Amino acid sequence: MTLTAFSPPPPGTDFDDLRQEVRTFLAEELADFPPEKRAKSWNGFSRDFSRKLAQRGWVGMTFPKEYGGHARNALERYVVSEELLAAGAPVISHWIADRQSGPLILAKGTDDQKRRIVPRIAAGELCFCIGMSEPDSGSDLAATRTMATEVEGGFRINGTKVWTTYAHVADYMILFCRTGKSDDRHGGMSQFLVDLKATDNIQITPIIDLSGEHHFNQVVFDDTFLPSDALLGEKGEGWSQVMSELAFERSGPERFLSSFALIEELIRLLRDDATEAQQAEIGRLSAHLMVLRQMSRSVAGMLNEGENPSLQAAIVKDLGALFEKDIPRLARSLVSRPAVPGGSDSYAAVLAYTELAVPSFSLRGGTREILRGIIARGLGLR
Amino acid sequence: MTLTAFSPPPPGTDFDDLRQEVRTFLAEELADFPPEKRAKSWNGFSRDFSRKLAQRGWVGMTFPKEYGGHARNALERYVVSEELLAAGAPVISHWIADRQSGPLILAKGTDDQKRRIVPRIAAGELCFCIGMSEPDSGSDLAATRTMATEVEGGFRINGTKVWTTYAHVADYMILFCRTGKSDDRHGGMSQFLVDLKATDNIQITPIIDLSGEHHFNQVVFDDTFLPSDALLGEKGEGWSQVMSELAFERSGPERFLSSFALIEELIRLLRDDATEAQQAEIGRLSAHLMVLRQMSRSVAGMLNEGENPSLQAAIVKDLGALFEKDIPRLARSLVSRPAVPGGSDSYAAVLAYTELAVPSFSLRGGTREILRGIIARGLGLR
Amino acid sequence: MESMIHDMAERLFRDHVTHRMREDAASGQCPEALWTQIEEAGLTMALVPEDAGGFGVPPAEALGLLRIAGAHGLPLPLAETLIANAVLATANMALPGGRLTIAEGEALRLEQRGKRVHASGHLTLVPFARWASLIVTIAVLDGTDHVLSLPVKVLNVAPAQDLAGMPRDDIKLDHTLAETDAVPLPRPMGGMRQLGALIRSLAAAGAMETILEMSIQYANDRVQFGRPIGKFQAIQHNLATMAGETAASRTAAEMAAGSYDTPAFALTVAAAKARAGEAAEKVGALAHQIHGAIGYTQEHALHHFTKRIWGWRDDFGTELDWTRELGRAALSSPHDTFWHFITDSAAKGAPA
Amino acid sequence: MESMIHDMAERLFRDHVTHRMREDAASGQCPEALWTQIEEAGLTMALVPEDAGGFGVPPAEALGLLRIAGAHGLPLPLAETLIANAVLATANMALPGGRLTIAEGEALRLEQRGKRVHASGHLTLVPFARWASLIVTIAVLDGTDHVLSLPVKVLNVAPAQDLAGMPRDDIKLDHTLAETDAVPLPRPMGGMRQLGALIRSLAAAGAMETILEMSIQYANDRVQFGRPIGKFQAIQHNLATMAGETAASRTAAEMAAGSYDTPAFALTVAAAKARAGEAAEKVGALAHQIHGAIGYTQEHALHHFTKRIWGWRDDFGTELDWTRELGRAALSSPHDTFWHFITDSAAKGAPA
Repeated sequence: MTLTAFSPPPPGTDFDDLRQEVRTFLAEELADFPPEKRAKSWNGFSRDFSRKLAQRGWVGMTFPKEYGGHARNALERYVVSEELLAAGAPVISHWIADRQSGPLILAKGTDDQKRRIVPRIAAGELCFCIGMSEPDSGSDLAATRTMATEVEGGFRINGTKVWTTYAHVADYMILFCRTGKSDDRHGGMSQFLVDLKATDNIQITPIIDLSGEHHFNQVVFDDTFLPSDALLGEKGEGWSQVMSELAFERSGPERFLSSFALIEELIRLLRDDATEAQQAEIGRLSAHLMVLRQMSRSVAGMLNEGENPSLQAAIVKDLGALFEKDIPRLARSLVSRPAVPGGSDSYAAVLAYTELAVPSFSLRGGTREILRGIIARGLGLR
Repeated sequence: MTLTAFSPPPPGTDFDDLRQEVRTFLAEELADFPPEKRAKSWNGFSRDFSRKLAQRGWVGMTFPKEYGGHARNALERYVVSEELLAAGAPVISHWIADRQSGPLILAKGTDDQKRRIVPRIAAGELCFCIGMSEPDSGSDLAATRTMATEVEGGFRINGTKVWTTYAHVADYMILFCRTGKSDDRHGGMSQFLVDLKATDNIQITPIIDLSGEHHFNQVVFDDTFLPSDALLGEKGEGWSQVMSELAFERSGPERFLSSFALIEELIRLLRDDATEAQQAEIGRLSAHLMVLRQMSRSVAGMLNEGENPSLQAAIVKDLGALFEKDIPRLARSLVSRPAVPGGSDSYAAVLAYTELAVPSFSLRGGTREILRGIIARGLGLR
Repeated sequence: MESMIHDMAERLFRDHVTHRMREDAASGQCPEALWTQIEEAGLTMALVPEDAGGFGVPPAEALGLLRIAGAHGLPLPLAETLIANAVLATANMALPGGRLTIAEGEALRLEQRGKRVHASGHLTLVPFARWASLIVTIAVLDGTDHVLSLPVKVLNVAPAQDLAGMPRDDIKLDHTLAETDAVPLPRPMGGMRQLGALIRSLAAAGAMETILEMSIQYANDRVQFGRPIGKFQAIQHNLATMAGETAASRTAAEMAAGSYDTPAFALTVAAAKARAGEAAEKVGALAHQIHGAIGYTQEHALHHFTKRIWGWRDDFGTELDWTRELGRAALSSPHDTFWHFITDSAAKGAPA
Repeated sequence: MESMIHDMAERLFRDHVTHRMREDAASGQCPEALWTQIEEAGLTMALVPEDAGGFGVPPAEALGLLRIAGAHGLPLPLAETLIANAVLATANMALPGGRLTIAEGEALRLEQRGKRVHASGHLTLVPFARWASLIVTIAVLDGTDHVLSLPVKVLNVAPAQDLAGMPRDDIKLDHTLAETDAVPLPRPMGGMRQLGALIRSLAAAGAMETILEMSIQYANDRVQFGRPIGKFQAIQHNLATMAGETAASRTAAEMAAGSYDTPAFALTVAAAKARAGEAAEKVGALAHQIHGAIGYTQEHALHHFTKRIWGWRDDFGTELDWTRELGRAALSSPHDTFWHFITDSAAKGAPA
């Protein structure tokens, strides 16, 4: 059964020097960044931080140099990503663009789109959001109803997107919608590049989440006009474009580091005086983390080699989601200290934040049911 | 939502005197009965013990007096049952007859069957087994193939039963098989009372389980003749008879006490010198056990009142199975002491036995999938 | 259990507790009008003896109100007031009416100063303190449990919130109390930590029943991939798990309520609070998994209910506190076997 | 990883390891003929340097044999012999050939008696001792790791079994060893507990891959309620979980194998053994749940495989032992943050 094997990451891919540079940068930039802000993980927003990071060459790392990128490999990018996440740096302003929208535009965009947009992504200047879910679709993308109708010089969009992360501040949205009726459940879908700052008739309203924060939005398109050159990729090919885009989203370190700030807080409390039972639980956590990280780096290595480790990526994400969701329970089993939202005790504040954030972890990039279905098919269940 | 409510057991149903009598009896009878034998829970076999128990009036407790029973209520029987199980007494020789076959015969049997069989059950003399599963049926009873063909003076049986617990020593089998073809998946089934000691052409071969023991058997009927009066209940009503019989099998204390010998061993090790973490885990275990017991007693009380708590019974069994299956993991998380089958260290021996027994727990009375399906329907999922 | 007061409460909460009210309360607004109705219906007095103004129903029935309040997400200190009145009545102290609350007093230092008692120390995580007129607590003076009645208006209340945004305040105490405000308890009734754990266990059981109901409804209604999601086996399993956890929590809470004021209370309440906390974690997580993003939003009732059951885990002892307590008792019990400890710890039913 | 020796081992085991052989071994019968073939193929020497008779392949590749042996349920001490030879070779001691085994020697007391070393104490849970000619262990004398080579024929072996019925014997030691049988290790290579944990982690990963394969096959073939059980969502979830646990175990074991003889070994092997044990529990339980009663019987290969992965949990340190060790290291690490500890603990790849 080599089906579920993970190739070891290629030797010499630790990039210790790069890692050290990133750490030094983060130590300086985030010196006063408190644990309860680090707890937001990749949901923290700072245009300033993203720009500084880009100045160091750490945004668009794998993009070609002609589009402002740095032509580095996926494993170098991996080192930077995991250091940012582990430190709880506020990265959302460039994260989605860097991870998936940039690569999508590079793969499917027109020359003009690439030249116009990608260098600004690599400069850390553009925040992207993804217009995918709808009120009645959820995980079922085939139920998408938002419709683009072809008109003189472009398209008219009508429909509603929900759970659109950071739409209220983003510069662009990658919109997924119908451009035709099709009997095929997956047919007639397309993607558009929507300039949110320059397009009229888009109404963005906040959705407040469990922690009381505004990350999500509802985005209503009301006869919104998009010019022809907003079409991204082939008309009618949206479904397969999205499927390959989702592959970028899976298995990265963001799939198991979402609760990392709580782990650091927990270890801080236990460091000087842990019982054997506490040591054992921290050891178990360490073992899981060491192995998840190795698996995740392995997938990055396989992707870098041009392989298609989609089963492995789904497995890492499934294991990673279980891991990061379990951290508050683990913390509670070791320390009896109440969660206090926004309080002065940083452990209590981070615990409160993380407990309320946990249900959102599985909203990203496919629910557990869908993931497990992918794994089952990959295993050859007929 | 009163759907999932459990009525508190009626007041005054602790029967402390009865409990004390049973404890005194067990302390004497099982004085030299070692933990590794207690670990077998209700799979321990001793005709002698069953007879002695019957002499005290603790077999067939709820049966009518005219059939050798004691006309006591279900909650009194409950007290005796849980004391036997908690002590790991060897009860299998009368257990199945007492729990389900006796009540079935009383409910569906002819006068002759009742008079002939039930008093001997109440005397602790008869061991019953259940001929239900087949090689190709598993949990899907509708796939039953064993066939009874009506012949002069009776029936000819052909087919194979598997996983028949203690068939090799039992006196009677309650056989479930087809007596007709039917388009209805559930139609054409009947039950028979098979005198294993007096019937020819039945071949019983052992199936050795994970712990290397012989509890299970394969039972082959090869043109086996059964007289007409072996039919139990109505011909063609086997399906509904079995469904009501299974209700007796669910939610009893055997649904969460199967690993109890390991719990006692674990507590013996920890008693004098437990860390806070060990205390907490034992406390958690205690909480679960206290609550399961209350729920199980509640179901007994509801049954005693003539209610039909089938949803509650399925819930107790599901929770109980999770609980008892989890005990070896719990033990390992608290104590680092290797499992040694048959060794002189009773903790190590009981751990080894229980770890190998755990997979069999869910073979009894319906798999988790079936149970959860019952619960889902009970909750009103359409 | 047929109960007139349960029916009355059920009607009152169903008609008056709205999603909007719960949202407003979570941002600091006390629903005064509803409180008046609750008090007029006498619910706050359900646990005091009939001659002190109670209904004369068994404690388990009176306490059952708190499960119903939990099921409706009532954002008011009914549970706290019910307990406060019962404790005051037991100590033959005045029952002032209005919203009261309770606090764990184990860490307070009491000293006799002439005829009066001086109390100092911290009261932490006091629910609804800033909405209450009085904080009732139990603390020890010379080895005897004393009931303290602390008028909020003279205290310095530092506001804080629980996970659900409900008031859970901190108070620094250094006060000499009026003679009538510090009275020895004539008989032990469990510390405020136990009584608080009881009310949270009951409320959590009720809230989980509502969450389960909501989730079943949603699974039947919501269509994905062409059929109601409740048809999917994974969703059915999740709902079955939720049902088991909810049923266990209610059974545990009612077992504790049934042994209120009996020797079995200390252990049954420990089991109830621990079991409710464990269940709350699972039930909340599964409910959100079933609902998907929709349940995550402030507009959805689930948002409020899961945050409340999670917040209650931290009130009056965490699971870790209570399981340790129960485990300590189990491991140090004089019984021959663990089994004897388990049977003995069970509620024996309320005394006649 | 393409590997000639892996292919060779795969063919050898596939052709010769039968269910019957595994059953016989579990009741005490050593498959001598297969052993001869294994030894003739040179597999027992895979981890020794080329000049001592090895293949000259990287350690990770040599150790990969043990995963393959695990995948076939090989009932012979190949893993133990491989390690024993590697340790003897490192200490420049004679490699006697034949079946060898290893034992944890941490608890032994060594003392110098003239030119010879006297060893006393217990060796417990020694795998296959009664089938081996030599037990190799590492113990400390005057602060230095010494390799001991103990001829089984002079020892008193008390036979015992693991969960799967495989030999795992106890030995009481009070012997003065020949001069050539107790030799200082020129460089540390991890105690026998670490090396033993490594081989069990690899074997368990292989066995779990086989269990997963069997379970997928069964789920596709077995029809219930009119369709293959692999169509049921609950079964699919179980298989997905098994795949995750199996993949994690293999990754962990290969990470440890990849850091054999490097400073990262101590922590990676701790992670590998702990992770394998945790996975073994889940994978075995789920495989039995999928197979139903059939997998529970002696006639089914699953019976043998699950018992072996469960038995291995107790060899060379339990999960509790290894997680404690790893946790102690994490909590006492001089790193600024836990994250730095995690990145530093990872295997850096074998040295050039």
